[in-house]
Amino acid sequence: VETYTASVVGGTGFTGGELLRLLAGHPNFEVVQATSRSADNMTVGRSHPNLRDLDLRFSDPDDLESVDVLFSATPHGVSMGRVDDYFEVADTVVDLSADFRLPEAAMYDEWYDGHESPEYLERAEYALPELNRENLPGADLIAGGGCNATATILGLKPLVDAGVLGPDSGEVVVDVKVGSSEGGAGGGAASSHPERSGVVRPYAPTGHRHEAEIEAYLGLSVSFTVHAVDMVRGASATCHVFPDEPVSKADLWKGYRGAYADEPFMRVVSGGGGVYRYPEPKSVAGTNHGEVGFELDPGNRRVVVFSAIDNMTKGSAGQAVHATNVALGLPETAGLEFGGLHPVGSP
Amino acid sequence: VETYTASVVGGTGFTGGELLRLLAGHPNFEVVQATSRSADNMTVGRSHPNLRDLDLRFSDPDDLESVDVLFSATPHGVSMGRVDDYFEVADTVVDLSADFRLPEAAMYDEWYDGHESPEYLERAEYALPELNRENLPGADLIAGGGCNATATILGLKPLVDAGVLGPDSGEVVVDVKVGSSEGGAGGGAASSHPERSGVVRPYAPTGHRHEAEIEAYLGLSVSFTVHAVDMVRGASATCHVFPDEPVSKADLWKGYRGAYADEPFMRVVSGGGGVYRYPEPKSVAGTNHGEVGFELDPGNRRVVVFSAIDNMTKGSAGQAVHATNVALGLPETAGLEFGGLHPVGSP
Amino acid sequence: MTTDTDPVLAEDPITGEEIELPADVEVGEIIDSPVTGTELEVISLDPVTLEEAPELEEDWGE
Repeated sequence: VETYTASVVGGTGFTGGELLRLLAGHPNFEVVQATSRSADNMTVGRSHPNLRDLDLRFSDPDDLESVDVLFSATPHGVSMGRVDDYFEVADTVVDLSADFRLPEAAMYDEWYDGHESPEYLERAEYALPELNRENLPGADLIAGGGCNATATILGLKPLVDAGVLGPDSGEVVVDVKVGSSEGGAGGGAASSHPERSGVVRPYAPTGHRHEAEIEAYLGLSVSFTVHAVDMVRGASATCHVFPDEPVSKADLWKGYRGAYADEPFMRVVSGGGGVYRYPEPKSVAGTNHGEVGFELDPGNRRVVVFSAIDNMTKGSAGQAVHATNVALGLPETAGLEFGGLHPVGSP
Repeated sequence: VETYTASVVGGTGFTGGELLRLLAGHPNFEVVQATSRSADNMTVGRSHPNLRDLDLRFSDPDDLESVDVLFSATPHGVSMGRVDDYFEVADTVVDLSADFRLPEAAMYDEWYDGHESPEYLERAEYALPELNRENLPGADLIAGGGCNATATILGLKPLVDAGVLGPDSGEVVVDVKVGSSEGGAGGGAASSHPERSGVVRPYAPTGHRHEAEIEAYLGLSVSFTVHAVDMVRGASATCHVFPDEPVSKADLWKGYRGAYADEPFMRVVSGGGGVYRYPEPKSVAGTNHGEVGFELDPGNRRVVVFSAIDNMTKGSAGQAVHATNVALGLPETAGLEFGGLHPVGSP
Repeated sequence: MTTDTDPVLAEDPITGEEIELPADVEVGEIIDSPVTGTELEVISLDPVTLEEAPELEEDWGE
């Protein structure tokens, strides 16, 4: 069995913890280092109770050990400053922040605070395999997609591929609902439990960063709004689109099944029976699955597309491991087979 | 002090319970009857723990007592068949179902299962005072607005009044998030706690009934989608609109403050500081308040409007009592002064 | 005759309306507008001029 050594930089955050969970359970990986400034020398299990069996203590991010693959789960702006150090110790670098996610430096000037090492942008490959699989084999710098953009791209890609939507389509409205893990583990009054339970809180009334990412990879200009709702994990994107030509349910099924029938992690869920008739974060919580579905609204010449993922897995750590499996030529679903729980509480 | 006698038909449901709560606490009302087939002769407090102090037992809906005002909190299709009986015992009838909500019988053929007493539609007045105040004094048949339509109308009315939106505007997308009380107290697997906690579940992917009501009262054709989220009470409507002419923040503030500065129950909440920067069901839970706010998205020529209400109060029982206060010439806020709680759990 | 505890008048930069501010307001102070709730920064005194405070940088996470 081929095994690779891996390290996780930024191991105490939610995303870092998920990477450690997936990699520790992955047949082809051995986790040799997890770094943290705040919890240096503490056990990983102290931060992540589901990892108490992992015999590993956090170490200082300034003494990086050499590994085959380094995963960086740090906030925006960190890995763009450390990427040279990363490549000194690792053959492959997988970054889960936005630092290498957008293709051009100019976009970082507009939507972030510029870029410290723009020369790496050309070399970076966008992680989402459902969109970029052919460019991943052998890639040595992989950039994880943003979770909101991931949910939206997975929902709308089949319509773009089928020519139903294009750059000059009418309005594309994307209304996203996300859990509290998306705000990261950051503190602050707004994310305290008393203030956060039972919210439907506009979190990003207009979402330029997500729009820039979606436009870069789908060629669609979208109008984006994000709300925080009462979940910890999960992202649900509802896309309201108005195709120029009328489209039928048969076209939609053909487009979505055509796009995803062979994708190991994608499910088309649309108007079937039972309780879970459309895509829902509960159905995919903890898994690397994505659920997409649609409803036709002829009266308004509208198609409503639903797309649900777990922002911690399909939206970040799972997508990073999936892309790394493809980059290293490993089985795509290796380490990513968990199918979720039912019944399950708030994800 | 002028007092009126009141009865509530359908007293065991959530809406019936809220009506009993508001009327029992109202200085100008005395609740003399609450009917229920299923809980006949049981105390009201058995169904509604917050009403254990109310010395009243449910009685049979076929022995209606004569009262000044009869409130009907029955499912759709009941009061249209009983309205003659109601008027035999009451001077004013306030119906909280959809039975007298739409202005024309043809709309009931299209969106419901026809209408048993269409002759009453002309006489019925739409309850929402912020929209229909001048027609309420002396009205003797009042029809409560639907909660999703109420949230949407309150959010968009200022833009229609200011001429920013009109019948031939571009797409108007309304993406609503609601709590579980909206589905009423009905059972079924889908509304069991294990299946309902932590949902972001498309509940009405396309919402024709709501669209018909909004079109009838705002003259706007909208594209509607409703999701159930993890709340019990609360409705939050996010409206994505694309005005033909550019609009400024000053125009928006002028329009919204102009529409609502003198409205006792409306608050304009838009981009201020603190945790609750935009309208939110938590901020209005249990109150008859409505919060509206907006954000300008020039890049997409879009205005995003947020509107949050409590579907149990502003969206039904509170709106009914508010309209009745206006109809009887009582102080508008009588019995509706509760200002909500903070901190508060999931509404 | 204004005393130093009388509220100060200034123009709300968003709606142009005249708003009352606490008398002891200082340059650089952030206050929320009584009209819009928006956070405003005191740019100068005499006359008191206000500007929209820099947009709260949302923690976008992901």
